[in-house]
Amino acid sequence: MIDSNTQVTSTLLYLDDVSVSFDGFKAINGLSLAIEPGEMRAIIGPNGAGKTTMMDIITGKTRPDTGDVLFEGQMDLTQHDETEIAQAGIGRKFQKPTVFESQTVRENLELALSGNRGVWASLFYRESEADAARIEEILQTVRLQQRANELASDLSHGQKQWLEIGMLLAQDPKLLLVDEPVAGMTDAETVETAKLLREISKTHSVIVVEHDMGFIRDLDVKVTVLAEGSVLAEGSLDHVSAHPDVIESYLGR
Amino acid sequence: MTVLRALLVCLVTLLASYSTIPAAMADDLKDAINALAEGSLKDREAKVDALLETGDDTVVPVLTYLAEGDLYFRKSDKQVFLADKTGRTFSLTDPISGDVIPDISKRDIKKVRVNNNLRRQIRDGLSLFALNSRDSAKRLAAAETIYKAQDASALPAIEARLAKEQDAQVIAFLQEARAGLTLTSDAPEEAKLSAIEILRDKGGRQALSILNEAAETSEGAVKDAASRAIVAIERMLAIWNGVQNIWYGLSLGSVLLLASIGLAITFGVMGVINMAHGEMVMLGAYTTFAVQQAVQTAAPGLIDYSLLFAIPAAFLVAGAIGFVLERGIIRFLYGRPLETLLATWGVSLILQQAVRTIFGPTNQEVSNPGWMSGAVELAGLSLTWNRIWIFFFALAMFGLLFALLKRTPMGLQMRAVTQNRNMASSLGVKTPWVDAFTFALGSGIAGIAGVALSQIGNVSPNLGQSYIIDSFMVVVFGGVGNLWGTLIGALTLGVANKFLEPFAGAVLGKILVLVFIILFIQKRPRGLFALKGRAVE
Amino acid sequence: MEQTSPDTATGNPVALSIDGIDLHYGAAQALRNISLEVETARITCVLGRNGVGKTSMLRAIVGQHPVSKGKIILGGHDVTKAPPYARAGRGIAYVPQGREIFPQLTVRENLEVGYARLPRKQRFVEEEIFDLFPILKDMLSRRGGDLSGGQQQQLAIGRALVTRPNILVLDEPTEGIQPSIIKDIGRAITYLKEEKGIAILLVEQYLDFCRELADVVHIMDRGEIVHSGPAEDLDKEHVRNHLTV
Amino acid sequence: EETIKVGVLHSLSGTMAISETTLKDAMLMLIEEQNEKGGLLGKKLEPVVVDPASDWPLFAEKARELIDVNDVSAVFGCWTSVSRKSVLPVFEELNSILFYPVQYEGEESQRNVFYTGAAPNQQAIPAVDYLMEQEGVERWVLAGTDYVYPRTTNKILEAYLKAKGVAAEDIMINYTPFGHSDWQTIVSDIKAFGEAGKKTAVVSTVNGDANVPFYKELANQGIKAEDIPVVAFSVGEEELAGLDTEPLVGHLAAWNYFQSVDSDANYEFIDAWHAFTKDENRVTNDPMEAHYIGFNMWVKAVEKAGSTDPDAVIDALPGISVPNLSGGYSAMMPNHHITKPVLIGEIQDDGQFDIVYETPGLVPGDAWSDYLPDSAKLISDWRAPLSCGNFNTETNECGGKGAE
Amino acid sequence: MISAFLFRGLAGRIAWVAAFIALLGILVPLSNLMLPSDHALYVPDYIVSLFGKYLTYALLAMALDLVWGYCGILSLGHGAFFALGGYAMGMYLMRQIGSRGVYGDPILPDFMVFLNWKELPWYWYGFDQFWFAAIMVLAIPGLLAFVFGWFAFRSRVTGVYLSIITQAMTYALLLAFFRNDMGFGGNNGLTDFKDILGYTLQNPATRAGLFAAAAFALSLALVISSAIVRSKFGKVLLATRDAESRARFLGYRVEHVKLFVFTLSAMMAGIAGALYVPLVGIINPGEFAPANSIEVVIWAAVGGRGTLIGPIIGAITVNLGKSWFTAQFPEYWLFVLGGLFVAVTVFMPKGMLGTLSSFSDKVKSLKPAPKPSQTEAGEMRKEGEAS
Ligand SMILES: Nc1ncnc2c1ncn2[C@@H]1O[C@H](COP(=O)(O)OP(=O)(O)OP(=O)(O)O)[C@@H](O)[C@H]1O
Ligand SMILES: Nc1ncnc2c1ncn2[C@@H]1O[C@H](COP(=O)(O)OP(=O)(O)OP(=O)(O)O)[C@@H](O)[C@H]1O
Ligand SMILES: [Mg+2]
Ligand SMILES: [Mg+2]
Repeated sequence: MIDSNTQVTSTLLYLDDVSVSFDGFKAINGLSLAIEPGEMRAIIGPNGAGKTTMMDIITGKTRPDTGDVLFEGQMDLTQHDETEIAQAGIGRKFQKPTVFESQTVRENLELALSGNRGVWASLFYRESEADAARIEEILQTVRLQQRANELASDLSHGQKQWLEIGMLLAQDPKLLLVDEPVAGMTDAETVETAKLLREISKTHSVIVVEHDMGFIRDLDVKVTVLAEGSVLAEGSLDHVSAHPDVIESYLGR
Repeated sequence: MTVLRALLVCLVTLLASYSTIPAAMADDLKDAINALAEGSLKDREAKVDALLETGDDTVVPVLTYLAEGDLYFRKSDKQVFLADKTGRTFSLTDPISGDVIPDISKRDIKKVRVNNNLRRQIRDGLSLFALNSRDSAKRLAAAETIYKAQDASALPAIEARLAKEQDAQVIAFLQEARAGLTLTSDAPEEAKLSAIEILRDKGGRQALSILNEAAETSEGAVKDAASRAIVAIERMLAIWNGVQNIWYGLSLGSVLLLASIGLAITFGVMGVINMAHGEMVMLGAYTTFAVQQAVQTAAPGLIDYSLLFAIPAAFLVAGAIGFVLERGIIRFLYGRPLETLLATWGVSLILQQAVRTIFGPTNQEVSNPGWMSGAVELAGLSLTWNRIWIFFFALAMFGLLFALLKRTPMGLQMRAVTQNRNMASSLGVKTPWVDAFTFALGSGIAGIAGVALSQIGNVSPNLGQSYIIDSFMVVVFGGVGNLWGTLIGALTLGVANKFLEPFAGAVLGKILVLVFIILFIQKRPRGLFALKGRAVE
Repeated sequence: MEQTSPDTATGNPVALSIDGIDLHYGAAQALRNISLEVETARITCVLGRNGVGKTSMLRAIVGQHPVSKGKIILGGHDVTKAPPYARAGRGIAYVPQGREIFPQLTVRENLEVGYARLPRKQRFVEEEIFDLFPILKDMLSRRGGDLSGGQQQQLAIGRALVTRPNILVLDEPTEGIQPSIIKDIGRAITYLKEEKGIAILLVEQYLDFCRELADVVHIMDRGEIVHSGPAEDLDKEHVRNHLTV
Repeated sequence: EETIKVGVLHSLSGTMAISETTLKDAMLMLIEEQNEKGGLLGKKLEPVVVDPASDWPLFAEKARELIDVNDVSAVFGCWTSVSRKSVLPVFEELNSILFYPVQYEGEESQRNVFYTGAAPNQQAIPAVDYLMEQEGVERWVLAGTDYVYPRTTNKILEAYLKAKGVAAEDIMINYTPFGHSDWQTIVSDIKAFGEAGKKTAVVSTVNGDANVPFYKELANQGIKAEDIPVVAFSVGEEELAGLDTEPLVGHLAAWNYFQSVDSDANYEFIDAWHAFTKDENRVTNDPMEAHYIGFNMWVKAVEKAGSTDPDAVIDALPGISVPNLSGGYSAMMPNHHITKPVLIGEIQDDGQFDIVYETPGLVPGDAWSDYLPDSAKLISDWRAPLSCGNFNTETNECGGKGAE
Repeated sequence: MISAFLFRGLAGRIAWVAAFIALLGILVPLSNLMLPSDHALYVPDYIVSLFGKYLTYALLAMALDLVWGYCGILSLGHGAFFALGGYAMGMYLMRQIGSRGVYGDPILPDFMVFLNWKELPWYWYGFDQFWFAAIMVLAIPGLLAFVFGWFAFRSRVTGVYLSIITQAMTYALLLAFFRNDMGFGGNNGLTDFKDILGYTLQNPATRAGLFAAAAFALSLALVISSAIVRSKFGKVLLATRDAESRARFLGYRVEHVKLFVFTLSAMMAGIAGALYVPLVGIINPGEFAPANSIEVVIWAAVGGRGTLIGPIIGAITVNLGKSWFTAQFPEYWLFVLGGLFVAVTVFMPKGMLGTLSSFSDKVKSLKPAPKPSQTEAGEMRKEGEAS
């Protein structure tokens, strides 16, 4: 294998000609994409373009039929399972908020908090002050301090979204995959979230999927437009929004 | 059976009224018949032989009654009669004169004892009588018996009959019977060689054993020919054996299918871990029993069709109980599927004990109707009627259910309700009604399965317990929520079981099937017909 | 359609009115004394931050959660205690938050579940629905659970329309939907209101969408309605304050 | 008023309820009759019924409860071997008395237990002799449920048949799991085995629930008693009640009692039974007779000892002789087994058996089989001074075969 | 570290229950052996062995709760681990009989002599030593659970599929142990034990000792289990139960988590079985019957799933009821027991314990006592919710 010190490329995540089909329907079709370390990338595209499926592939949930997915230039993600990929430093927020419903908000964050995931380590884990402080900080960020000790199942839809974002923060991964973070948030919150993500992207790589153009504008990063499983256009938001195909199939008139 | 006996009695009466038997002979016969009343079972064999040797048709009813255990003698004078039970008393028919004496109490008469040896002797002996019957079906049966008996003393009768027989089938049987006898006699070589040929074409185990004996005892050409014929027959037998095994497997599979098909609804579709499923099957079986009793008293003539009444009755009984169960208990448990296990387990205990209290703890008798008894011989196969019916019945039930679930609005609503009760309700589906109907349907179907299963097994309070584990196995193995899976799963497990059984034995075979299920689930963690994709998460 | 309620100021009959309802989750109170009226051929919009009780109110209206106090009148009938299917029978259709499609049913079957209360003659999917969401037509035999998030949302709306409602209750219908279709949905809602005279109750976070469509807006905060008025009110500072963090 | 309590330890629920419930009823009837006769030692008898629910450890618990808590003087109960094995230590520890009414595999003799059912030599061997001599059987299928009783019986029979000159290839042994319900393959194997030209018979030690499907399959595949007779050791009137016997006429069973036995004692017993159960159709069977004998023996022994003290009664029992239902007397022997006639019956279409053979005299039950090498040298005699259940006649020591 | 870990298990009411059980383990035997039989506090022999049995059942139910209540693995085969532990102990007890068996063979158990075995099979070696048997009591169920779980969890078999293959496992073992050829005594199993560690089993004192052992084992297992579910690992367990794949995306090795509790739970079940056998005096394949395993699930459900203490209460209540009903209403007890199960499900959705605590919560909330702090409220709610 390749020595871990020698990086093949500097690219953090590299999808190369990836395809996947479900019962003959090509959901991802020869998709190639490269994310640099410290980069934040926005991905937009019509419903069913394959954005979520792409995340499924990166996180090991779906195996592509063809193509490679390289992480940090050397780890072939298609050969690893979800756990290994998560441990390698890829975190994800799901489109439909998924949290541990029978545990409290704080416990959800505690579970997500980075650290040794082994059986023995978690058996003998004692919460350090740093960890407690970190959780407190995240609670603050996602504005759930008031509800820290309530069961996650009692949260409203939007609050669950926030909790999931919080968990992602707690996990502190190298690469964050964020699927529709502002769905169900008020405009004001959307602005906040954009700020938050920009802050995070200073130290992390981020891929954001959204349909909210205002939000994408606020992010102010390179945008990739997916359609029918492959890249339709790439560039600044203004650039892609002017693209006739993008207007036709996505933005509408 | 009863028809036959009525005929026999007529025959006796006819014979008596237009009797052409000389008086002296009649007396001899009378003595010979009355002699049956005395002596041990062993002595009786000689007496039966003597009767058979008379060649007189009068002995036919006597011996038939004897074989069936209906020949009695009067205690007072040791006179032998044909006895027919009429209610609590007997009516006696004099075998010679045909006079009928009604209303005789059991106390005054005693049965002429009979055992298997005598029965066999009578059957073989009477077959020679039947060989001259006018009914070709009877001749055919007789010829078959003669072939099986392989009794050298029958040879003259066979020859005699062959000389005048017209029916091709009967001729074939008789020739085969003769061939067997020729082979073991000291007939010339050509005769033996042609006999071997006949037997080889006949095939079957008995031919094989005759040929085996011939191959051992003879030499030269006959031995060679016999050995070759043996190889040929054995090859055929092996092939038929394989086919037979597949059939056994399918038939076992159809039983599994029947047992699990109701569960495929209550558990597969509704998600209720229904431990009382077996008891629904049991209720169906008991309904069959009750219907049979009712028909027996109300319309004995229809007894052969009581199963047809039992099917709707079982559906209604089990369905009604399922309905009550759903309305009374299960409906409080939606969203807590695991708890249904506890409640239905409790229900199953209650139902078992209820049936035990009402019907008693012992097995109840459910008899096979005529059209479900016996077997058909098809080339090298022997297919029993009850299994054939059950097989097609199971398929028919499956088909109906499949159509109901997939092709009707009700089926759609059933599936929608179990996937998202609240949302279905908000779309206007009357969820309580659909829930109750679905559970009642699953229970009713289980009840119908009980009708069929009562034909092959016990009808006891424990009946349900013996099917419940297999049912869950089948449904899960096939893939929960997939009817096709249940079908294919049941048949696969049936066939697998039957292929393992011959060389592993029944016990080890069953263990291997279980191990196979465990390993298979590793390969397909969601069953044979797994639902794939995002939809399952 | 029965319309026995008195007409309102705007002249349209009231299709739905809720009167002083409270709603509890266990011991926690989610709604406090909410009253609201939804008029025929009007779009009533409800806004509010996360967790203020918008969804809870809708669940109370469609009958998925019992109220602890107050009354719900639907087309002149008191349905406070009625089960959801009975309310659906009175012409209310619900597009829930989180889509709630039937994952194992195909798209076609998902739509057909909506036939439950329709007379036999009306049991077909109107072409308009496919015009609005062409993707549904392409995917009729795909399982609902396999659809993408946005496709599921479209299916949920389509399914509600199949029932031919006279009151349509939508909980954040634009969530996860691509911009072009959001525009289409907006147009469709206007069409339903204007051409079919359907009463529409819309919960939204997407302010622009709301402002464009709504006739009336209500703003909720902490389980209460804190402001009601015409859509133009949304431009007022103090109203917007309820929506910021 | 002081009573003498009698424990009834039979499963009333679970798999064994099918067989054991009847025995509970029979015991209640016997006790009631005894009370009508004035009770015992001037006291009334009081039955204490418990339900061990076909659960073997529960048998032990219930036995302890009967003896320890309810203070019963004797217990009548158990059906399966394992239930008996489960309660044995309890009876030994608490020194009480158990009457065990079912035919079993033998190889046991315990001071506190009285075996009123048949030992293998009182059932299996005479049955095989009958088939060999009367029906000229030369080929044998030994079919059984896979547990100790069939295994032992078949072991004994195999040794016995081989000693009689039957070749190994003429013996087919087949075991099936408990409650086996699909008999297609096995019945067709039997059929094939029987078509090889020699007269064939099936010796069935198939147990319990599995019998009904077995016989139904036999009937449907057309196996007639005239061709291949099946002789069973666990099928009695009770089991036949669940079957349509029309196609099964002529198949056999070996027991020590049949309901069709022609004796006054039997007629009386049957009448009493019908009156007690208020059901004309209830049948009687062999284990019921065993309880009948055992109960009367116990009554006599208590009267003889003048007390219900277990030690006294245990010592009084051997030698006691009471009428059995087939017109003779059965005696309790020092090895705690009893003497019985052996009857062979053919199934009739009315669900009864027609007795076709009866041993000339009474057969004493043999605790240790003569056909098993390690048991042949053991005898049992609980009388003083021997007082031993496994006395080795070679070493003249109590305690089995001892170290070799 | 270990002691700190165990200490955590002693929090809250668990500490009281564990202490109570341990105390019973001391007091009951003392009362049985020291007090005269007419003393008001005397515990009769019969009760000692009966409750000893219940305690082993309670341990089994609690072990099941650890995997079912906390990790969502509905094992319908836990009876198998119990029985295997029982067989390991049974084999030891069998070897202890020595030449006191009916045939007097010093090596071979009776049933082997009986079926003409000439030699002790290899897998019986070592069982004449208590330490070896004791290791096997843990090792055999543990190993089976480990191997079984290794494959099943790695293949991501979950839900009913897992339940059914555990059932298939115990069913297959049932059939296998029924076979006389297996060398475990077939249907009759292992019986006729004489003594354990030199103490005769027919002596009440020995049984009192066994009672104490069962009580201590249960109490210790309770503390260990409680420590586990209160650790962060316990939260991972719940996470696995509620959203297995989400836990994976957080980087948890879900299959290891499951494997660990499954194996641990199987070992506890094995210990329960090992204590059970000398108390009841027999082990036979019936213990492998699928219905037995289902019953264990029922005990846990009756008492309250996901509470550790609930299953203990459930196991004891149901079995006490069973013992009592079978003697009081031998003909109707199934109605009563069945009715009880139905009633518990319908009227006590959280099991007996859950209902008890929510009732006591209500009582508490009536009092104007100071409100419990946020954390405690959350804690309690969580426990209730988990069932
Ligand atoms: N298991 C599956 N079986 C069949 N089709 C599938 C499956 N999974 C995804 N698809 C299809 O693949 C396409 C891509 O879906 P995906 O969820 O990736 O879209 P998306 O870009 O995330 O859309 P949205 O913006 O609506 O979330 C969709 O058309 C969807 O219906
Ligand atoms: N099932 C539940 N159990 C307990 N509390 C709940 C439940 N559902 C919602 N809540 C609480 O009730 C309050 C109102 O929730 P609701 O879902 O109505 O909010 P919402 O206004 O729809 O928010 P969002 O914009 O996030 O969807 C919230 O504080 C939430 O935490
Ligand atoms: Mg998506
Ligand atoms: Mg909401």
